Amino acid sequence: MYNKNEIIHKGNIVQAVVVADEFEDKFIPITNEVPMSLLPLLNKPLLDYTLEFLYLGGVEETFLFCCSQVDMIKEYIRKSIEASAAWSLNMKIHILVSESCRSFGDCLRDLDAKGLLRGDFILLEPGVVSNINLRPILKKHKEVVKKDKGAVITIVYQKAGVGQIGRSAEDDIVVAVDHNNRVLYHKKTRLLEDKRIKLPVEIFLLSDEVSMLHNLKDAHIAVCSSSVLPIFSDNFDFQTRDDFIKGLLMNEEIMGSTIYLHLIRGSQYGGAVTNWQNYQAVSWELKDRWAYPLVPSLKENNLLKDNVIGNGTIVPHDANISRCVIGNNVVLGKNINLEDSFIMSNCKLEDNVTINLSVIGNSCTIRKGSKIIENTVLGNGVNIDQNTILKNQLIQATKPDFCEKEDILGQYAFRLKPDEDEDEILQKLPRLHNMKESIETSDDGFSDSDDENLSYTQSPVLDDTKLFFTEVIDSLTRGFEDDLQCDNLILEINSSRYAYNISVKEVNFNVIKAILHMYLRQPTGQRYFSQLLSYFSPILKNYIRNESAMQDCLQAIEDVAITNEELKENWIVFILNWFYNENYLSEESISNWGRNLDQSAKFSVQVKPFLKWLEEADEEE
Amino acid sequence: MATNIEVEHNNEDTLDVMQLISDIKHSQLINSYNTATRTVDFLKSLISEQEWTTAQELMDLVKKRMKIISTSLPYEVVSLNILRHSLKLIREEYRSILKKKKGEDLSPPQFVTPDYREVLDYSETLPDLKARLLDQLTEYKVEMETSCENIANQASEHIHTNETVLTVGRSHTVERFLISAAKKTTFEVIVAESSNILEGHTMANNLAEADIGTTLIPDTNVFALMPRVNKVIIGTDTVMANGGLRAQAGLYVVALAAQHYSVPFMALAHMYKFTPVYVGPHDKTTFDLLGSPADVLPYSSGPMLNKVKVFNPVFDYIPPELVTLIITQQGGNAPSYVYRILTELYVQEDYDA
Amino acid sequence: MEGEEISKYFLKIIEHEDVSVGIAAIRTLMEIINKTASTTVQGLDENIKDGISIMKRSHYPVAAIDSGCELFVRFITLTRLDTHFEECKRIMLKRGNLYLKHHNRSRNTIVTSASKLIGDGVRILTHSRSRVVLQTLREAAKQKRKFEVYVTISEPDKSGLELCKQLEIDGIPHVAILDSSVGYIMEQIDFVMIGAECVVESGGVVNKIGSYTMAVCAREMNKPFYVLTESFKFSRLFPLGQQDLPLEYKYDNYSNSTDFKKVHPLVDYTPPSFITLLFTDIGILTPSAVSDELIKLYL
Amino acid sequence: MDKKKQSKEEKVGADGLTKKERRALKVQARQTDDNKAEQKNIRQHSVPKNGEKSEINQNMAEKGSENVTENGVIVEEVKVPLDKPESGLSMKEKRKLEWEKKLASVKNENNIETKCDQQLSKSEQKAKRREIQEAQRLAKKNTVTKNTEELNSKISPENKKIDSAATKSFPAKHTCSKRFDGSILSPLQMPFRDYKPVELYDSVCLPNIHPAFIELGVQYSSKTILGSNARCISLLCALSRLVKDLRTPPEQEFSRYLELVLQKSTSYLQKCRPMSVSMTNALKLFKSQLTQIDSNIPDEDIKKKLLDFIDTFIHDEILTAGKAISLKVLEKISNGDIILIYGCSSLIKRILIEAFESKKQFKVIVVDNRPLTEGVEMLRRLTKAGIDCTCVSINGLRYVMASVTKIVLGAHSLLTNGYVMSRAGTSLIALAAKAFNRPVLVCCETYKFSERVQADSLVYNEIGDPDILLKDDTLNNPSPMKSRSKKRRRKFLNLLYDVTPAFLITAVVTELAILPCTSVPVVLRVKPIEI
Repeated sequence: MYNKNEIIHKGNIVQAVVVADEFEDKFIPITNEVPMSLLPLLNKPLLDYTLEFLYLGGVEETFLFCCSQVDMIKEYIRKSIEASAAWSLNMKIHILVSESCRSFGDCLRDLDAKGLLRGDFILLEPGVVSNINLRPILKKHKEVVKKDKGAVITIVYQKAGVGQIGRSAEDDIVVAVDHNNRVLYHKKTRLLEDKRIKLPVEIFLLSDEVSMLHNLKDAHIAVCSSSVLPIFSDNFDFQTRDDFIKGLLMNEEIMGSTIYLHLIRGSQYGGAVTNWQNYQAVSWELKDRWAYPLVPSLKENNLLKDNVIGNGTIVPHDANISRCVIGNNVVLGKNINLEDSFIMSNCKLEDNVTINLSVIGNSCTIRKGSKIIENTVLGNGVNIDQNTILKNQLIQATKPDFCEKEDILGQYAFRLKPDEDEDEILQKLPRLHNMKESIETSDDGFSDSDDENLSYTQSPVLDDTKLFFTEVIDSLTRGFEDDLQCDNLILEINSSRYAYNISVKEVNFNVIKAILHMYLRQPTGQRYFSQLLSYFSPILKNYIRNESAMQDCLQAIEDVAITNEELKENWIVFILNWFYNENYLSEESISNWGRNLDQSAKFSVQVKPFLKWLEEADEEE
Repeated sequence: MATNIEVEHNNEDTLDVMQLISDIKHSQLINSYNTATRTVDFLKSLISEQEWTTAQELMDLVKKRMKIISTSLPYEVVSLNILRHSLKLIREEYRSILKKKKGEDLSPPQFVTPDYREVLDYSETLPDLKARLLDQLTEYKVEMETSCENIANQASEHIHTNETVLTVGRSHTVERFLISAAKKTTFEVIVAESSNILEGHTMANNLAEADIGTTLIPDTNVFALMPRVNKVIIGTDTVMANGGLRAQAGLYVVALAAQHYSVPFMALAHMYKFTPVYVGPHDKTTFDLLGSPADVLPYSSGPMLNKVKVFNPVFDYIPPELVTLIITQQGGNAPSYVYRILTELYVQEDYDA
Repeated sequence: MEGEEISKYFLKIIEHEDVSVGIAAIRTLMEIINKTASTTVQGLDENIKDGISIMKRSHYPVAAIDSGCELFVRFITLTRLDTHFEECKRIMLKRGNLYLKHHNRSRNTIVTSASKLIGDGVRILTHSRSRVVLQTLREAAKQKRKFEVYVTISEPDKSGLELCKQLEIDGIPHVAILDSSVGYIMEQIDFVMIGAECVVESGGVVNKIGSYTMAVCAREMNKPFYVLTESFKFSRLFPLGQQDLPLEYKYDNYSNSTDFKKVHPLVDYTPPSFITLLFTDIGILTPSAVSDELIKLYL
Repeated sequence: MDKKKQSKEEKVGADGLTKKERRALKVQARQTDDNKAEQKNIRQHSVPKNGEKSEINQNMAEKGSENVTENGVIVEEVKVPLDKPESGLSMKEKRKLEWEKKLASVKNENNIETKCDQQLSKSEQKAKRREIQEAQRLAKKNTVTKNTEELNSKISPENKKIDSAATKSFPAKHTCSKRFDGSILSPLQMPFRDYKPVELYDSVCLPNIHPAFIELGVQYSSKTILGSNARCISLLCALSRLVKDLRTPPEQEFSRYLELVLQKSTSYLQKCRPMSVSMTNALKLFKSQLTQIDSNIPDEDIKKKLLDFIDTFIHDEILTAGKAISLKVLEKISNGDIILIYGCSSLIKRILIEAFESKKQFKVIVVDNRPLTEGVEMLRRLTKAGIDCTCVSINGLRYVMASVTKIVLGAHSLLTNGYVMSRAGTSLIALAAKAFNRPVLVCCETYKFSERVQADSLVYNEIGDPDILLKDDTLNNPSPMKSRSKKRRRKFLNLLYDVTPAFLITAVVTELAILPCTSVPVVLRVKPIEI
């Protein structure tokens, strides 16, 4: 048909490179058993969508680059070719393997070494689901190259409103382009300290028209000239595509290569599964047919319901399921309660199971009355005993290398304790959207997906201290996450303090409170907390100077302890103890605080032993 | 090391149809005519290359492929119809050959003699069947090529000077129809831009290029302008056995408006669009193919997308009572006559094949 | 074979087996042919004619008997064979059996094609009691479809209630409604599905009184109106209106009553324009297709 | 949105169509209550808006070379009111604002550079809306007239800028109206008023038209204010402003003079965009009121009379009427209903939201309409209120109609022969509803009833800007219709209204009663528009 002819007179064939692995373990523990590219998306492997898209997009040759669990991928490809899946007919597929690669960049370097690509090619990051017609973009790229010899890459973006689930906080981005869409400035706003960007003047001097784009969503698709690979090989510090872009923009004159932007329009859709959040988003968008004609193999009437139920799964009448995707042949017991969750194939849920905002891997078994909530992820084949309650945890079936006693939940259930450096990532891991919430919250287009933002976009005008408090919390969290110098934080806090003209006492009070709150937001164990405190110690030092300050501090603790039940007895004691040991708090301050504590308060009972211990300590001396 | 997976598609025999399917899928944007020609080619290759000795075997081969197509492309009609037609061709050829051989008449039986149905088991091996079928198909293809002309040539019978014709969206047949009419008479065309806006604009543009006075209107204006319209002429996706149409979404209301002002509502259709399927509007599965919501609500609409369900149906069902005329290469017919045409095109028992 | 016997035999079949009147009549005719005393073809014809008239006098819808027999006779005597009588009779019986065999199957073909209509959650309105409709409903129920049936009681003989009984047995949700409430119910239903006593050349149908009313309502509300009927019910009648229907169709043993104003008619005529589709064993037909088939049959 | 503003909005009640226009409405609303400070701050928002419009126009006229700097200017302008009281605004909010303003201005450039007309991009609209909210919040705080004064001074030059810009952009605008120089009328003889946005700019410099009206004119012709209720209210607000500021010249009678001015102003508005029935009716009443007042009482009293006449009109005829109607419809909405609505009508929105708040369980299907895509705005508002919505284009009607239980439509006006004049496409909805025999309710305040009689949609109608048809941000590729060649044979037509025959409509809901369309004349007799 005419596509064919086009190819013929276009001479060279259209090639694409798919990197099948993301290297950040965003999908553990499930990705410990299956490669990320075989993650089931609406009961069909992710890779299948990607290939189908490439095929419909007009690609004739695809290089599939995998680094882990290669055999499974190979097996899968072989199978689907045997079943002569649509894409397998007109599109050649080569699987490139190299276990050595540790990053996106490595893959490309490796690719460069192999030298398989001739001319321009399409570069996909893992997990792309789209229905874009690639040919026009390729054509455009070629034309651009004709005009601008330096042009090496055209990145594809789609317009998307802020707060849309399809657009995760991750690719929140600001781009500046000139009148022929050449990228002049490119920054992910998520990484910014306070929501302020500094634009280099050059970009305005550079060209007469500059337009800034913010409402963008990364399609994770790019059209590259052949010169991209060499650049990667020359710069070993380029690990991701963003590094690449940043690098090119920063020392453009050195490399002399330029980046261009392509906005897809109309009914074209570019999505990518990069973390659980977009996993969820993409699932729903697929179901709602944004990627038409790339649609899940579902019966039409499924569209009307807000769940996707796989074949061979029977939903009992008393089951209460909302906004879930359930795989094939899942066995559901009596009055089950599922919300915003993903249950993959061949699972078995017994009676009275509650699952909420979580992902359950293939063929798991969950026994009676268990509760699995808040971003718990179960690997394949996990086996959960009766009445267990899991909250924000990663469980896998096989025993991890290092594993403490309390992490063993059963024969086929081990809590996954990520080692320290990963800890960071896990804390930042975007969560599944609670659709129900987002339905109730009347957002005026401002509420972002992540919850902190929600809290202050909804709240009406707060009084200054409150504002100041949120202010502080933000600064601290941000500081902690991208660990900044504490001195800077102190500066910031002070600045906002003056902005709200807050008294010293209040400042002390709020700072301590803020720190405690930060801990409360992610109650993930003593280790995290002490880590938190030790990190902030300079700040503490700065604020808890004198007797009165100590009183403020104690007030804060008291306040928090009263308002928050989560703060279990051992914690309050732990806190006091810690403050005492690090001698931010003197004995007498604590003790006379303890004295004029109203004994009725719940926690006062808890602190009693500690106070006693202090008294004794005195007497001994 | 690049490991190329060199697997043989194990189901070799049905590979050809897979190819056909993927082509149809791949080229959604191309009109039904291409699909038709492509199918005929496919059929030819099937007859000439596949292994078969008796007509029965051949028919089984075809039927098998029809099954595959109808399962993997539930909304595809054209290729299925052509295959269905081919079944009839095979039967006829077989009969006529036998007739020559034995000289006895095996005319298609009447329904009152039900059990004489399928007296022929098509099991005899007839050497010259293949050749004759191929001829038949080439003939058929030629006819198909000319059919577009034939339809276009009837234009002058239907459009008169200074009339105003309303059409919706883009249909190649309609386009050629109007342009050929413009050769003889002068008239005005109103183009409603239709659900697929771009197509509507292209249509309007092409007509204007062909020097026909063209006015582009949004779909919402159809009712307002209908009293000034003399005829509604549209293309259709399928002609149902009861004379109803499965056509581009939005045509239903247009048809209603036309009926309200009793403006003739004409559909242009090639023979291969006649489908022996009877489904009422309450039959969900055949009609409710949904397209991308982007045509209704842009993706950039922001957070409200999280809550709103958007439906963008591709097809409308137009009941026969709203259709005045169905124009094929063989001339105009009333919807009530469709079943006759069907009996000419296909054999009863292949209807639900 | 005597008149008494005949009617007895006829009634026996109807009362003891669940077959439509038409089939019963045809079988009776077969019996007659079988047991005929006469030795000439003409004689046999005589017997058959008598037989038909006898059956017509029974209290069963004449229309059905008429059309059934007519076709049957037409069929078995397709080509007069001028061999001697016994031979001829044998062939007739053979064809007769063929015919019966086919028409016993015919209902199934209708059922399979019609049951496709009944999707999940549809509401169906039907009138009086028709075996084909009942079987179609059963079929759909067997395929685990969830649907609901509204049945008119259909005076005078309350045949609707019988249907309800059978639906009860099959556990198909159903509601019996007054004949007069058709207009009221029409708003809620998805389509109408009725049987027919005979299908006339215009493509319209003659059926239990009340069908016409139903059709008119359906048209007003743009609801599809489907008729399920076997092909042996096609008859060469072209009624121009209700008045034009043959009296014997309309009135039970009409001959002994004189003033018809007072008597309630048993059947009415539904013109083709009100019918969406006819589901028959020879395929799904638009009303206009019917006359076409009839032409094929008689000319 | 905080309580305070909510109530404000309620006070305005029927806020019209697009977001931009809602802003405009708020503006007007403020103007009604004579809080000086607030008046000022309104001017402030209207400024950046017009300001940036001027930008775009200028840009059409000249090269986009100096946008960047210009934007800089604008952003400054916008910031002025916000930075004023240090105490009032929190650091954070300010930061946020600045950020958004940056974006806004940036977007702005983008718009200019991609030549897309006044259509503001989502994010910018958000930014702007936010801005206003902030500004108003703050306005509540600073009752200090001093700084408002100086703000005022800041603004005056800005106003000049608009005018100059407006006049400058004259040529740019002109091209669009060229497209159909009446040629469309030839084949289908249709006596349409031609669509000429041009005139508006000529008249900007007219001396004796009150700025409120000029502003209004711009907002009308740019469809910033859309929907008959909204247009009517905004007109009345402008009127009240006019009445307030009017100074009778010596030896001139106030009412006479006012009439004179009114004459000019209205004719100007008429030029910007043909008046809606609601507006004309309102004006009629106002004028008759004017004549009734005896001219001997001092001007102040007359003013007072007129002002509270306007207020009562808004209150009784529009807001209370709306209330009454929504109550009536509420009875008709039963649990489990699926209600289909079309486009965006302030009244319908109000009805649905009130029904929702009174705990009725129902779903809403919004039918969107190209090219105005008001449906999108309606969706935004309903979803925000938490109502379960579905959206289809008018082409998808058949697909949903089967499941719909009721159709509720707004109206532009009700004609004496019982026909309903409403947004183009309404009649198609009614038609489909008839085919599926679903009940159709048309909601319309009696002040929109019209003396006119009209049997088809063509004898009297209004042509919208044909260029919106080419607005191709929803298309995969730019429309071929943009190409230059064969212009002669290619025309566009975009009627704004159509007339729905009475028999397609089950009932009309008015504040008086639910009645069949045919009894419109009765209502007119009971309650004549002219007094």
